[in-house]
Amino acid sequence: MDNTHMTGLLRDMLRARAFEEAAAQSYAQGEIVGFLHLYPGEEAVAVGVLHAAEPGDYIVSTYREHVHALVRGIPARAIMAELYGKKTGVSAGMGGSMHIFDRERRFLGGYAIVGETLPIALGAAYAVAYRRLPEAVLCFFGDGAVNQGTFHESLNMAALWRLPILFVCENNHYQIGTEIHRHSAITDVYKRACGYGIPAEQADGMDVLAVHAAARRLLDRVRGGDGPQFLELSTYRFRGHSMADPGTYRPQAEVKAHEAADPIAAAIHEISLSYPSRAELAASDRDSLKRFADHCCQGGHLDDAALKRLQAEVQAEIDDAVRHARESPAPTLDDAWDALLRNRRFETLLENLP
Amino acid sequence: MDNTHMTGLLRDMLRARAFEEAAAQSYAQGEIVGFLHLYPGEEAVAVGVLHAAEPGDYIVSTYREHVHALVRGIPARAIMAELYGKKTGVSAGMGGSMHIFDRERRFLGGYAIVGETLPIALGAAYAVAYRRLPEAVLCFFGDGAVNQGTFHESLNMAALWRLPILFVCENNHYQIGTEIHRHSAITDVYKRACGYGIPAEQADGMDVLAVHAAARRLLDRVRGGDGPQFLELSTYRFRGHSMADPGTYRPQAEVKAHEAADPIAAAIHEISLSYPSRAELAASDRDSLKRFADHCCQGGHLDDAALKRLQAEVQAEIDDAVRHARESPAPTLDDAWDALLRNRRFETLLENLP
Amino acid sequence: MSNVLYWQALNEAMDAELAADETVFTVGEDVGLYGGTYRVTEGLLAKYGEWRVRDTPISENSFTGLGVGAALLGLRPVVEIMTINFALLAMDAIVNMAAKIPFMSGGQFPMPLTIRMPGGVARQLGAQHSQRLEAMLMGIPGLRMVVPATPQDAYWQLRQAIRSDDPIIVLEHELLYFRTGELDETAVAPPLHQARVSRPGRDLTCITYSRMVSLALETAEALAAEGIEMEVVDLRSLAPIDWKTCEQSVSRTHRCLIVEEDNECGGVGAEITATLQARSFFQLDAPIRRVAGLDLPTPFNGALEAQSIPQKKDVVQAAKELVTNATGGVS
Amino acid sequence: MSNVLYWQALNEAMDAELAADETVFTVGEDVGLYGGTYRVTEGLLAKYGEWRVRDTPISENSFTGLGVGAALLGLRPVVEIMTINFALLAMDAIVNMAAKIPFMSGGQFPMPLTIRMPGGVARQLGAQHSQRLEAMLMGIPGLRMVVPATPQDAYWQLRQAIRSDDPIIVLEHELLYFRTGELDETAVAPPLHQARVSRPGRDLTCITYSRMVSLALETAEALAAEGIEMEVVDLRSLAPIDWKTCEQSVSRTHRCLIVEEDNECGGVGAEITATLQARSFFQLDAPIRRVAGLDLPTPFNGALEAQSIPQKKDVVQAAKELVTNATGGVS
Ligand SMILES: Cc1ncc(C[n+]2csc(CCOP(=O)(O)OP(=O)(O)O)c2C)c(N)n1
Ligand SMILES: Cc1ncc(C[n+]2csc(CCOP(=O)(O)OP(=O)(O)O)c2C)c(N)n1
Ligand SMILES: [Mg+2]
Ligand SMILES: [Mg+2]
Repeated sequence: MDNTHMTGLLRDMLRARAFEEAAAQSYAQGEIVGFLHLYPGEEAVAVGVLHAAEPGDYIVSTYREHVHALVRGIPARAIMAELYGKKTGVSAGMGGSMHIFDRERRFLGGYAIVGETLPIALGAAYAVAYRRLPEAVLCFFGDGAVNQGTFHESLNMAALWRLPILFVCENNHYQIGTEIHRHSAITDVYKRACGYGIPAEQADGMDVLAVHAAARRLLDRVRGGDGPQFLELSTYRFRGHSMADPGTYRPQAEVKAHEAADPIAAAIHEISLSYPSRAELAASDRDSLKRFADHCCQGGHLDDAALKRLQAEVQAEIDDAVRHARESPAPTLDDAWDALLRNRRFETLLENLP
Repeated sequence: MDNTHMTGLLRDMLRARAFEEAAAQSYAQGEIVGFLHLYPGEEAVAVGVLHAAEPGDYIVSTYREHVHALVRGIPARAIMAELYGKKTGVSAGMGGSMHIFDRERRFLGGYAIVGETLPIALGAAYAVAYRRLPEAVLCFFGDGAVNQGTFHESLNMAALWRLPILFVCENNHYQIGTEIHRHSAITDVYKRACGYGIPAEQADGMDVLAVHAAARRLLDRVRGGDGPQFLELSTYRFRGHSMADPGTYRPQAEVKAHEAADPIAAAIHEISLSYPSRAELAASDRDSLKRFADHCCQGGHLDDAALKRLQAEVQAEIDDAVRHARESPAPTLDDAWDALLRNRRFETLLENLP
Repeated sequence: MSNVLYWQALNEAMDAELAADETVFTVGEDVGLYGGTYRVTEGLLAKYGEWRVRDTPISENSFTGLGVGAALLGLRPVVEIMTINFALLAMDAIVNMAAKIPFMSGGQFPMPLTIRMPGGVARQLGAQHSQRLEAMLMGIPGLRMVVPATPQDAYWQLRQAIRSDDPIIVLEHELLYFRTGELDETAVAPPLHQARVSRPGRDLTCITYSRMVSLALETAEALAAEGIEMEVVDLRSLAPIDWKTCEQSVSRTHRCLIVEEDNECGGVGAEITATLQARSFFQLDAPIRRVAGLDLPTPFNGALEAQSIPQKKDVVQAAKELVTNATGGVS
Repeated sequence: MSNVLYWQALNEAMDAELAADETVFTVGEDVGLYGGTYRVTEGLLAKYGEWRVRDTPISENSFTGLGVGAALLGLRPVVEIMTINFALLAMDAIVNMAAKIPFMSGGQFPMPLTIRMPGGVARQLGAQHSQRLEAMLMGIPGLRMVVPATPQDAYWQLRQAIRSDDPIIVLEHELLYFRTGELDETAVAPPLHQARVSRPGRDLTCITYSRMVSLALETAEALAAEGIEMEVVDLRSLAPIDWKTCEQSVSRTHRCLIVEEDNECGGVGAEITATLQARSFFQLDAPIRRVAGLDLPTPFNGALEAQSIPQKKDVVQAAKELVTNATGGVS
């Protein structure tokens, strides 16, 4: 992997973290209202997967989708303005935090009803296959979503008709406060795919390179006409389920242990060539760290000054997005009616009778 | 297996066939109206499985449930009267062909929305486990039903909480006119159970002894506390999906081939000791026939005269049921309101204000 | 101009749209090889192939959602749900997805989705298969719904729905599929949601839709023999409703009767009554009257089933009471 | 007698019923370890164990169906659906199963099932999470539904619902959970479905329910300052509706205003208007007026969200217009 690519990944992980922390701050200040589901801890998943996608691919995401949107190329300004409910928001202030849509960038939306991303992806992939195009559909969902009926129904149809979908399970081991072994009879989510004959893999969702490699491999298969593929990424969210959730159902030790494996810290390590010490390696019982350390040894992608510059650039971008969101005008009720009725265009519903 | 048991199985298979043929005739005469889903061809499934159940077990069935009800011990009269919509029907004429319920015999109903039997069984089994009783819940569903979201959701919960359910898939390879390879990505239905860690087996649904043995074995496990078990029974319906369906989507050759393996003809063969000829055996390419023939060689359960007697008895029972149904009074609108409101008993909904 | 069955008119409409526009396709249980439970898609698989006429597993929520997803990419899916009773499994796709996405996306995504399904009480199909759930969907902002009563309207309205960029439900009726009527493929269609005065009359207005239109027309004949002239308004659409046609009729007759097959409580008739009593309050000489189904799950027994929904005699009686103001005093 | 939050009253009711009857249990997402998203089941897992307070996967249709199946065996399940928006996934269990089984079985099976869920517009949760779908369920024969507006009613009605042998929906409201009110556990409860005159008044009747009750009461205060006395009827129940209390009020005031948070078309207010215009036609001096939400998916933006549902000023204006008959002429 070349420097540009490595720093591209790192930049997006930094942007993701900075964006979400800024949103959290705006929420604390009462400038953002409503449910706010943040992504810190899981950045390697979105960044790794979406860097493997092509511009022609379609993305379907959940209510925890700001980072997917950002990495997909939607300007931070437009996403942040949406969180603020402003007219300049990517969904014109009508959707909000959980409903980011961008037609131009083939971002088919954030869905707030758990399990909805699967049939949406199914339909998008049906349309792609219908037109015999070489595009893929990337479908994100959590570990909790795999118990919704739509998961089952959609995987069956996707496999039956060999549709071009990459199913990506963001397994952060929690469905709000319910840990995976208390919501799923089988906790290796990828094994669920066997009921449909869909090839499935597991990868370390805390390791952006592993995620990227796996996603690329599976996307190649999807594009090669091998039908749907399934990727389970094991990850962890550092914060509560949403800003309203203190997350007290999780043992402190568990949270700490995962923070130690922070994918962003890890990515910075790699690129800035600060090798983990022997003691650090020994203290860690996570394979990812060892894998990562090994990889670092061959590195040389970035130095300390460059990293600082990158961080500053990213922060400036996000600060600007917040300022923009704050200063943008609110939509009016006319805008709302327009959003509802725009697509009706010149259709005649009723005649004006004499 | 002793004589009583063998003739018990045979008697119920004969009753099942005679009941359904009588219902078909009443339908043709316009005495039964509505959807009528018949069971001929699949008798070995209901008879084999239900003979393995205890009176304390609960049964949940579909719209194709007359035979399950009959074998469970609901009098033919009460079932037939329900098909006729009469007050003497087991559901008082309110339910009809697709909604046979019998509280006393723990027959929890016939459900007409595909996939509903699974959550009903889940809840019944939850109640059994809740009370720590040694009872089992038998849940029937077709091959088409396994693609409904409830299948997935319910299997997961059943496995998660180790509930005492025997899932019985009546795989007749068709969802109305859609053959299984056109509706399911995986056509060995029992393999679906692996996504939940539920032990699963396949048995020949045209062979009543095989069905019975498998059901008994799995029910023992259920009662032994091993959690839910899954049984796929491969079978075939000789008629169309319902009386309204000519069944023209199936190749004639396919229908003929399956009729040759008629489980009732097979059962009669066995018991009446008419050994298949060498030529017959050679002509058959179905394992069931060979298995069955082997078994016959050791038999001696019934002779030809006894079989004739049995057939006559069964026919008399069914004729009587039809007569009874025909002559029974219809329910009134008061009966209908009573069915709706009976359970409200002495509850005060509204005060009669002054 | 020909005399066809209602299902044939729908079949012709499907055929015409599939032929005219490559982005149109249909999915549903047994729509392909079997040709549709009510024959609406008969012959189309052979003509257009499996990508355009797709048999599905029994997965209502997800194949309806498939329609939503495909519509996001610009296709024009026609989802057939075998009966409205099964639409209860697809409410998430219909209400949470199809109805909301165009709005939630700030108007970015059109939703050229058509959902076809029959509702209504047929002949002894039991409580789970005899539901009339149109009132559940009529009030969902973002959805539109039409309820054709004749082969001609079935043909026109299905074609118009497919061509619209909004999500539209075409609610058919199990007992209409095998009714005949005139079909003129060349006639110019009225606007999709416009009501029609199917029969003029000066004494009272009967507002109705779907299968009940023919019941109302029959009743009107019977009443005419007794000197009572009942005007029959066929709504043709439940979302939006053509209030103007209703109001104008009531302003001529001063009395209004609503006939609906659905059970009374919370039905379509409630909304019609509520809006018209406001708009036409000073035009009304008597309260608006609803003749509707009983608030009871549908009994299986045939005689009781019939008693649970409006019959001609019920409509006759209500109409007579209404014109003689027997319901409570003189205005 | 104590001053408690609405969620605390529900929590006490749950606790009381779990303690009183071993056949009562509750299931739902995060009802156990987490204690319920709105704290209603807080502390109950520790007290009653996991078989009686069961965390579920995200499988709304099947865990609601689980409640139905368990009720068939005589247990008294209390199913919590996290919000009514997700009940769209469980409509099959609610409408096709729970509402129909007692009837379809000829009355053999009681259905002692309670389904608890909050509805309503909260604070900027977006279109998918701001639905008010009570009108979808109010008309389903076989279902009952209550809509407590106060902690006291929440306590009483939940306990009564659990003890009933019919399937009952207890519709809560996201913005009521953290409202306070008096709770007297020893007071005798009125019948479950009886409406209440929350404030007497001679000039007009305001019929409302759930969160809109407090809006109506506030408005009544404001109007009183201007000499208009508005009577407020809290329906407390949507199925069945206590028509008598409504009629009696209207017969005193001759004017009727309905305030509902739901969007207008096909809402609960339609049924109330339709029934009352028939029952009270000759008592009414003006058409019944509805103040309701806009027929629009809920916008995310906070100001627009507020504009999409009734505000005090809307009710004040409608009430004034109604008493001065500004809506179309003099009676
Ligand atoms: C159908 C449905 N049920 C319940 C909810 C409430 N809810 C929101 S997020 C969530 C947990 C989802 O967990 P998971 O799929 O693992 O995603 P994560 O939040 O962990 O990213 C729940 C239960 C919902 N939005 N939709
Ligand atoms: C949810 C739902 N969708 C569709 C139907 C219509 N329908 C009735 S039976 C049936 C086929 C079911 O096939 P299967 O489960 O294999 O059972 P079989 O009839 O073969 O015994 C269908 C599609 C239904 N009753 N419910
Ligand atoms: Mg999760
Ligand atoms: Mg089948």
